[in-house]
Amino acid sequence: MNRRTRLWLVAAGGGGLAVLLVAACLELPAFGGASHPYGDRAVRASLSRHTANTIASVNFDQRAYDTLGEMTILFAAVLGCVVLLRQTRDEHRARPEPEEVAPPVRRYALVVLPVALLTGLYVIAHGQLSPGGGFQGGVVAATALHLLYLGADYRALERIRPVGRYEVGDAVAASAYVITGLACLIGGTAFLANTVLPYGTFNTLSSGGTVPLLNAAIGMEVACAVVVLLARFLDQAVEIEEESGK
Amino acid sequence: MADAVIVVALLLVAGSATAAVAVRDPVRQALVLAVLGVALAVLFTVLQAPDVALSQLAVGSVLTPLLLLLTVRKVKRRGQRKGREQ
Amino acid sequence: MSPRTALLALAEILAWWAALTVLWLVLISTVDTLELAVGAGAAGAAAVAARAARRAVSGP
Amino acid sequence: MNGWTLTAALVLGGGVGATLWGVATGPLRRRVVAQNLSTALACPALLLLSQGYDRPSYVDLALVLALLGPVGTLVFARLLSGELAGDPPRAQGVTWAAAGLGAAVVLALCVAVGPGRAMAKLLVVGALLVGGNLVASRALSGGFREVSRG
Repeated sequence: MNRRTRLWLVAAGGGGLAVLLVAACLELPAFGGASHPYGDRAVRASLSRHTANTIASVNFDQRAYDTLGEMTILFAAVLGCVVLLRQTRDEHRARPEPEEVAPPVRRYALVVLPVALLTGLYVIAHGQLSPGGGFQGGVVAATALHLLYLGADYRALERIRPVGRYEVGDAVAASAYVITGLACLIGGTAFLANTVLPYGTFNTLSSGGTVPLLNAAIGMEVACAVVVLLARFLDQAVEIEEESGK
Repeated sequence: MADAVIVVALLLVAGSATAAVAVRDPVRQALVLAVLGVALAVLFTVLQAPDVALSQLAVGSVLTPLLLLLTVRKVKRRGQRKGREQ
Repeated sequence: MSPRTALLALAEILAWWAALTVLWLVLISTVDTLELAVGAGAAGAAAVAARAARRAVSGP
Repeated sequence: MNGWTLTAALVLGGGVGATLWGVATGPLRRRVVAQNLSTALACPALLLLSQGYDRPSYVDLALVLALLGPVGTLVFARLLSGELAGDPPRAQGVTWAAAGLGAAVVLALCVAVGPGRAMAKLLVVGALLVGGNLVASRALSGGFREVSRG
């Protein structure tokens, strides 16, 4: 197939897609209307279970099974990354060289690291009350640890980051989600059904039944997964070198 | 007039997304992508979706640039090594 | 570890813990017992991380 | 639409729009400065939106951006230190202007919410924002010595 034919093919496909999209958009409900059938039902369900943040209720209660799937996708993606980016036989590790960092930047990293870690934990713990939740907080907490690479050097990060333990933590958190689901099945009505725990007082940390537990599991899973993922990328970019002559 | 801030956020997203496609060098693309992440977060906020905005901020501000730049560094190092051996 | 270094380590962690607990109290909107307990725990974890990071950069 | 959201729209359109132009064109040293400024300006805008919509929990967004925005700039400063060493960015003026805008927005919001826990939270966000962006700007202009790897 020559270049001209390929271009025509792309133009035909793109044109068809554009026509369909425009046709679909013309039939959409108007922007910012007052009728929200799904939203009204989701809010009602979340309020009946004392969950202040409706999004958390949708993610970890009404559609908790979806979140299990999403967590599995992240888990599988990180697993694939670990396998693909492992150190192969024709590669060796070079010791990373220390980096000279300006003192203000280093001090900033050392001060902001615990603050960012605490903020990540805060976002995880208040997932059912305010915007945020396990995923967002987990990413913030994992990012906080990598300030040590940015503000110092890779050797400093390696001293406080035993990757093996984070891999175990990732698996433990993923299992914790499934085990909570099974507990709901045994003690309640169905897999991941939020009927086991009391719903608590509205707008407090213990409200929402199993939502805070699932939030915490996801937070730990995401934080560990991001740390492991970045560890593989950092290893490749900083330490692992191909043997010369290959 | 009431939706001025929504229009501004939409224009910022459209502009930065177009720029992210138009810029060709991966390093500069990562910079535009970081700005696109911030613009998207603002758009989600003005559309009253703070949870999605928080996800976008968490992932787009540090994680994506770091993964991209580490990959660029790895590829460049391999290129340098190949260049030295030839 | 001599008693002196142990005491210094404890002081460093306690100082971070106190500062981070205050920060947690600033971040939250309503205070109750559970909130305080979770905040103290999270601040403790972050304080240990702060000391570990400081030691990783500048030695013990 | 009230004064807060209108100001946010102005900051977004004028400030972040300008940084978008800066990040998409020109030499690398201008682009990294523009990236730093984009977070330094978007964070006050998020604070203004939180006040404009009267949703105190939206301050969490600004808090996360004030923490992670400068860290994102540190990523670029760290991993592009080689490219930036020969041609370091000089942007004292605009950096301080953005820091001043952030401080002014935080102070205005503090006056609006009155003393209390919410005000302390705003001050924390403001301190992280201004301090973080000044440090990130410092890191861009020679915060990292060029090394072969590390």
